[in-house]
Amino acid sequence: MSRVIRPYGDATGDGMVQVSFTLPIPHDKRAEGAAAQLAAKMGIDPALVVHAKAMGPDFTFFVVYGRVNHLVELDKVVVLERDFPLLTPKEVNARIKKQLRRPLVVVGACIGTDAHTVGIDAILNIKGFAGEKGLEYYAGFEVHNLGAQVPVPELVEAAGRVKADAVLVSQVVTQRDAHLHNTEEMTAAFREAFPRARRPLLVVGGPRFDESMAEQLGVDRIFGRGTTPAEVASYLVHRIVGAGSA
Amino acid sequence: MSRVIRPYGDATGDGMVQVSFTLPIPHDKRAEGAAAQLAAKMGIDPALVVHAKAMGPDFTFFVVYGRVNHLVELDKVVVLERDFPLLTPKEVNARIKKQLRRPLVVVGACIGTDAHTVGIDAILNIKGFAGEKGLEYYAGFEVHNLGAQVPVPELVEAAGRVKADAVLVSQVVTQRDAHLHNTEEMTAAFREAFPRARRPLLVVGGPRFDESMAEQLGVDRIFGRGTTPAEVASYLVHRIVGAGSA
Amino acid sequence: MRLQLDPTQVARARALAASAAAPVLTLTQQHTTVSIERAVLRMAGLEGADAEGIPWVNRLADAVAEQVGLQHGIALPVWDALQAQRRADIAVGADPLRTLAQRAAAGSVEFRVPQGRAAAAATSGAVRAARAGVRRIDRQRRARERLVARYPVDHRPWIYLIVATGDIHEDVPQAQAAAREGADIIAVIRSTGQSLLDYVPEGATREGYAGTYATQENFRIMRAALDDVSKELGRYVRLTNYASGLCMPEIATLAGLERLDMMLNDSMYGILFRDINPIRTFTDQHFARQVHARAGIIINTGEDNYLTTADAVDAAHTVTVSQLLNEHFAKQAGLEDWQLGLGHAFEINPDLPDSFRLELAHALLARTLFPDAPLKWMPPTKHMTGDIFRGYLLDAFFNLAGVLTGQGILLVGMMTEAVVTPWLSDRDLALQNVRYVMNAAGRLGEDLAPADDGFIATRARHVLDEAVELLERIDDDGLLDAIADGTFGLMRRPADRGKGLEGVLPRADDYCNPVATVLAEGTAS
Amino acid sequence: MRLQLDPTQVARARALAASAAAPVLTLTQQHTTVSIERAVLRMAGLEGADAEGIPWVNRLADAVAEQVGLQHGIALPVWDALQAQRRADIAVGADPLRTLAQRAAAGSVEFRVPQGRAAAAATSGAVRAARAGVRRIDRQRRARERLVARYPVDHRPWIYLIVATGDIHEDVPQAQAAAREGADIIAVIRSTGQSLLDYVPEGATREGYAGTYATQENFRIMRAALDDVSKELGRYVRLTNYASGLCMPEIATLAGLERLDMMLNDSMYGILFRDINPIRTFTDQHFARQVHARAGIIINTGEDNYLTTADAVDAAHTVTVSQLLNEHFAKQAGLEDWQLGLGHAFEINPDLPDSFRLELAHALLARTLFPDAPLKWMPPTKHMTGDIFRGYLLDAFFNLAGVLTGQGILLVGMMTEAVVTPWLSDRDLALQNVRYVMNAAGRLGEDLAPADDGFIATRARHVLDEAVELLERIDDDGLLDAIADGTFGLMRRPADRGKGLEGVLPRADDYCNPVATVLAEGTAS
Ligand code: B12
Ligand code: B12
Ligand SMILES: Cc1ncc(COP(=O)(O)O)c(C=O)c1O
Ligand SMILES: Cc1ncc(COP(=O)(O)O)c(C=O)c1O
Repeated sequence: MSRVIRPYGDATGDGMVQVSFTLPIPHDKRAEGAAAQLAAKMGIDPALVVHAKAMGPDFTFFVVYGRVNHLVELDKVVVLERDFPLLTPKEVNARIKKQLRRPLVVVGACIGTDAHTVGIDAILNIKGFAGEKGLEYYAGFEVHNLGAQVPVPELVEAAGRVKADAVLVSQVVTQRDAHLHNTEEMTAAFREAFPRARRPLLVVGGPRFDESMAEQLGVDRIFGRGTTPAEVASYLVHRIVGAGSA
Repeated sequence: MSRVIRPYGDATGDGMVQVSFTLPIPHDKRAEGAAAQLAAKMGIDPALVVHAKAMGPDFTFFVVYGRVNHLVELDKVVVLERDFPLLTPKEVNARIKKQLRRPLVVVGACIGTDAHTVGIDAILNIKGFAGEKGLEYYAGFEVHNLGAQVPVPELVEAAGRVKADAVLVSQVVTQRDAHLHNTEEMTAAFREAFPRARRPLLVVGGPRFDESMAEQLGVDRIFGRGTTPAEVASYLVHRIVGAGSA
Repeated sequence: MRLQLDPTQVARARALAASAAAPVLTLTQQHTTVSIERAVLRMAGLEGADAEGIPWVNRLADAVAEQVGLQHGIALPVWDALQAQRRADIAVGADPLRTLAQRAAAGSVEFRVPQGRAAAAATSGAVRAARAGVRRIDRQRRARERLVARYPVDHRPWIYLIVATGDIHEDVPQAQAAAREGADIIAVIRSTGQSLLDYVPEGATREGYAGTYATQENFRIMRAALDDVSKELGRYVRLTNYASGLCMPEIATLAGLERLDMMLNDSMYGILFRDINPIRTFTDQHFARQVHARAGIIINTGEDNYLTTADAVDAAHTVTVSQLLNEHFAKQAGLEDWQLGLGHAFEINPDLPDSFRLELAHALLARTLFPDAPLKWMPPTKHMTGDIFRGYLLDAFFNLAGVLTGQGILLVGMMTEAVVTPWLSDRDLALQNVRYVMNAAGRLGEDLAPADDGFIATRARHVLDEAVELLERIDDDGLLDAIADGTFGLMRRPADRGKGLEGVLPRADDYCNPVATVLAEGTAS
Repeated sequence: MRLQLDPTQVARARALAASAAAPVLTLTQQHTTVSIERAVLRMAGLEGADAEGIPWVNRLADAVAEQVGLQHGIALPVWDALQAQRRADIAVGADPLRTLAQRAAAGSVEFRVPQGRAAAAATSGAVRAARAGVRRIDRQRRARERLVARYPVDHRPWIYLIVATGDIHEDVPQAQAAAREGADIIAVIRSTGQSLLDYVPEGATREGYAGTYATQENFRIMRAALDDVSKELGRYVRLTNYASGLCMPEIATLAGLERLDMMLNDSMYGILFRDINPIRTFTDQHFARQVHARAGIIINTGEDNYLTTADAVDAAHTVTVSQLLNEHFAKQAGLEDWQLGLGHAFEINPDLPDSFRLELAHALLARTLFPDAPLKWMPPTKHMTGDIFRGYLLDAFFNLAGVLTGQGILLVGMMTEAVVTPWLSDRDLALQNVRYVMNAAGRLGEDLAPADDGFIATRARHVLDEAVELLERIDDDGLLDAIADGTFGLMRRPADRGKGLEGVLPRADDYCNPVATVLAEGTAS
């Protein structure tokens, strides 16, 4: 496969994309010109402004089609590939039993004002996700799911109390970058409360995270959209129990 | 109003846009990274790849949302504003009668292999468009509508025969830039067949033309999506009959 | 479209709901809460906050609670202290109650629970103050009635749109734009944290997350903006906000005072989805609904939420049970049928065969069970994805189900449901979707006649039967235990836990609530 | 869903269509065309083109026409000349017919119209050659029947998708991708210019505009690619192309030889939308349909096109009239009901109140009038705009109308209809739309029962009445005059004008068409 590709509309290399946006100006010819200008700045040339609709007196909505002149360089794509083996529940339990010789303690929560527990529950609850059972189902894990809207100090306290090996935090609301702010607040609090060596592994997840931002946010790992419990379990074993075979 | 604006998703200045495209690679994490890379090249940062779907083994479709960091500079928007007065049919007829003192002769056609006559008919036929009557309805115009798929030599011949003041050409099919190629072929033929002074006014129209490309294509004027007969009539009077009041 | 239900089964369902609710209603009569007591102060006109943004009602209630407790009702100690303040000739300006709150916050008021004549005097002062507040609510109700008569909305369903920028000054133009595009109802979603705040923030706010704070000033600003646009459009545009949460009674009071038209108010949402203590929620809810009843406000219940955590087919009957409970609680608080925006939702997995017919069955069951209630029909959310095209499609079928089954309030779905809080353009596109469906197929219901033994009718009857079974079980075990067991939305919420429990107080024998007294005197309608 | 129509009115409509068609059918028996004659050569196996790309069939037909004319049929002079060529011991390789064409193009063949025994000999040679071609078509038909039995398609409607890159080698992967996503039928749209070419291009082509040239080789390539994917999917994927145009008889022949499964073939489309001479079109169409009948090919008619130029409500009855005419012409050419993919479309202005119910009325009328025909249901095109979201919505309601009224062939609408020829992702999204509608609401038709005197039934009956009135007028004035007057699609097409007129010839008394002879011997089915 070629290392350099372009978007595909109807033929190889045609570079075609679709874009929509609103500009805060009334709908007239100038607005359409403004839309074309924006499309050009995005690298679309030629840009077809195929739809323009006034939304009240102050806004116009646009749909633009056109050929984008950027190349996608596959060699330069940054991907966080899974860098740990995917284990079955049996293997996970065996590894914990054999190598850790005590249950692996996990604390989970939605922090800040976020009350979307379905995601973290999908990872932790027995019911699980996409046909896979959650971590509570595993003999090797001791799971403390604190639920929704947990203040960070409470989370830190709970993690200390139960001697958590890992803290799993979910963030679903992203408006005004709430998820990023909350995550930063959380990692700062853990850094403050725990000496580096005894700090639990910090894992965040949620559908709108960029998985490559872990370092930037000060967490050990980020899990995005569609994560399954087995991935999380395998990662925890990999990081906490360490390498080795069941 | 500010001279510099940004797209508006949910708040002034948030710069939010939506993009969709297909990449010719199988769906996996790398593909999502490739989509994010393309979005970044389009100036979207942060880019959220909110949807990725395999379309067979070789293609993946993406929907991306994010903040585009370009500014729209309204001062630099190039708009082809109407640079002639919009006249009523009465005024058009009066101006032609008084100043030209003969009917203004118009030849219309869809050229090349294009058979989409609805657009040119909307401008020329009595029935018209959007409640406005077409040029045939005006006493001042003598209209020869040659219909669909007219070869360029036939058009040139007809224009010469009826002593056309203006030639109106419609192009709707744009795949592989058919409309541009056909227009260029047409203008070349007219340049060849007529001395500059006696060359009829060349006007093209169609929903996917960029109205600012007239010079490039060698035509006198381009009319896009949603053109009305009165606009065309007024333009013809302005250019052929000249300035002056009825 | 119509559906035949066995009237005895329907009657049985209602009777079971009433008997399941009865013990809980008794509990609500035996308790008060900090928010109910603060609502009494708000009704009496106490506004504003201290320099740290803590409302005076909280300051005053905290002071009273600390000194004498709130189990007698806040009215007795406060109006007693007001009389003392008057007697002491303290300079009070225009607002003796606020002066009292300021002094109390400074620690310079000593409260007592008045007895005998003092108690009678405090009570009558409090009742007078409460009556002034209730009169203001009555005036707002009449103002609404006048405006509705002048700018009538003569179609159903009403189109309900959400605004959620977090900034009231962005919300206003967006709400007006939405109204111009056809919204009949604007809901200003609240900031994520607010429902767990044990106070109502003050003033115009610009700093919410995924929603804008519900404050009295924001209510005013938005109602005024919508009054302007109602006039412009010749169509009264209703305003909605959220009562549920720790401050339900207060927000309900503010809504009445500022002429909000509808309020999200569910008897169990706070318990299930905010982990608020059950007794607190039921008690607050009853008071809040009494205020809504007086204010002519339509409530919206939250059964739709269950289907975001539980499966929409498996748990369909829990929606029905909850609707019956919400109906009974509402009636007991004085609400009338036209005020019952009972919730349900289009949340069946779209990959399920016949999913649309199942949706029709459920929607029709609700429509048939509550023929006079303006049912609130909620769009798909759980099965929405980042595929905005598919989202737009699902929303179209949601709209179709809504118009075919005659839902009263159509909460407009957004193609970006799984991505962002709605953008301006999302709303515009969503309304276009609604308009097309209503215009093109709005009367298609006339052509629909599901056979009595067909798929749709059979499914609807089956859900009703399951609902009756569940109600029987609840009736046996008690509603609080059912909630503790995860019956609704799969959430387990024991009655002795949850947030705000410390703000629940058993009423003392001399408990006095002047607002309740005034409301009991008779309604304005 | 069902509709009651007055059977006498239905019978009257059919009788009127038959009598309106009769004079035109007579004309088709009195004429031949250059393309019919070239089709005879193609049936006899003449393939290939000269260095300039002019097919040998054209070269040979031109030479014959120039020397002796084609009014006797091409068979007589050509098979006579073949015999002469054999007698002259000219080296012919494997293909005497191609050698003859090459020599004729070089000007070295002298043609005559054989008489008497020579004529009989030429005729029998020609019939033998034609029979070989027809046998090949028969084998393809049996091959199809075997494949359909092995890879059955057991649902209706069949999902019909367009591929139109202009490049057969891009078309193949796109078609296979579409099949994998659920397409039952792939149509390869033709390049814009092709229908006015008076020859069929040769070979694999990569240079079409908004479509790919229909060539024998392209047919083969695509059919082979779809055979592969049929096997992979265990579902026979049908292939469609376009017969209409100046080369209708030839393309129909190639379609039979290469096992295409459906062909666009309308009795009037070429006249109305390509300005092809009416006599040419009717004559070509009759021959082409005889070939389709034998090949077991389903035809698709083009009534949907009328609604792109005329209004879908005002002109609804012209669709019905055209369907009745197409049906009659088809039956006269030997096609059976299951081969009649009569066209109609969802093209009512979506802003019209009750537009969806009107669509249902029209669709149901066609369904009821032609109960055994696999109606071809075309998506919205005229009222599609650059608003792709609205487009996706309209397509959803188109899909819904299609499944509710039991259409046989669902041509999948694209959200980018007003923008570009379909992209890969457009097709994928469009199929997702179809799948959702079929799965979620496919059986909703069971719940629909439009009242006999209701909106839908009344509208359907009204359209039928208008159709009968129009047929009466056509019957009085003559079909050719009606076409000249702009009755269909508002296009005025007089019988003595239009493209390809010079290729229409009155048959001589000794006219001989060996293909017609073989086809008349009896069918393979
Ligand atoms: C269900 C739901 C609710 C339910 C929540 C019930 C509950 N107990 O969780 C209710 C109805 C209560 C609700 C309320 C609100 N919601 Co809500 N809700 C949703 C909805 C429909 C689905 C979310 C969901 O359950 N997804 C399914 C789970 C399984 O997916 P997931 O969360 O992505 O989790 C997966 C991965 O991300 C990952 N993962 C997630 N967390 C973690 C953590 C770890 C450690 C790991 C390893 C992995 C991991 O693994 C999971 C499995 O693969 C979405 C819209 C949508 N369709 O996405 C809106 C949505 C999330 N809600 C939204 C909003 C704004 C709200 C409200 C704030 C609205 C309001 N103002 O009233 C309220 C308040 C909530 C609050 N305070 O947080 C917005 C968020 C917008 C944004 N991007 O900022 C959304 C996107 C809707 C919208 N477009 O407006 N909501
Ligand atoms: C109607 C229609 C047809 C009809 C045409 C009937 C006829 N007699 O015109 C029929 C069914 C025959 C047809 C056939 C085909 N069509 Co067609 N058709 C359309 C359709 C649905 C509407 C076009 C239309 O009538 N618009 C209404 C008129 C009023 O708008 P307009 O053309 O933009 O004209 C306005 C302005 O642009 C301007 N204007 C236009 N011309 C001129 C000229 C002058 C001088 C001036 C001043 C102004 C002016 O003024 C007009 C009034 O405002 C479009 C899809 C769509 N919704 O747009 C596809 C579309 C144009 N067709 C398309 C195609 C590919 C075809 C075919 C080639 C498909 C095939 N391979 O079989 C065939 C062959 C046609 C051919 N040889 O050209 C494509 C073109 C794709 C592209 N961008 O290249 C489209 C976009 C559909 C699609 N997405 O695939 N089509
Ligand atoms: C009945 C009810 N109340 C309140 C809310 C919102 O509550 P919060 O502000 O706690 O998110 C909802 C959510 O949609 C609801 O359905
Ligand atoms: C019956 C019929 N034939 C042919 C065509 C296409 O013809 P052309 O290749 O001339 O565009 C159509 C167009 O959709 C059609 O409906």
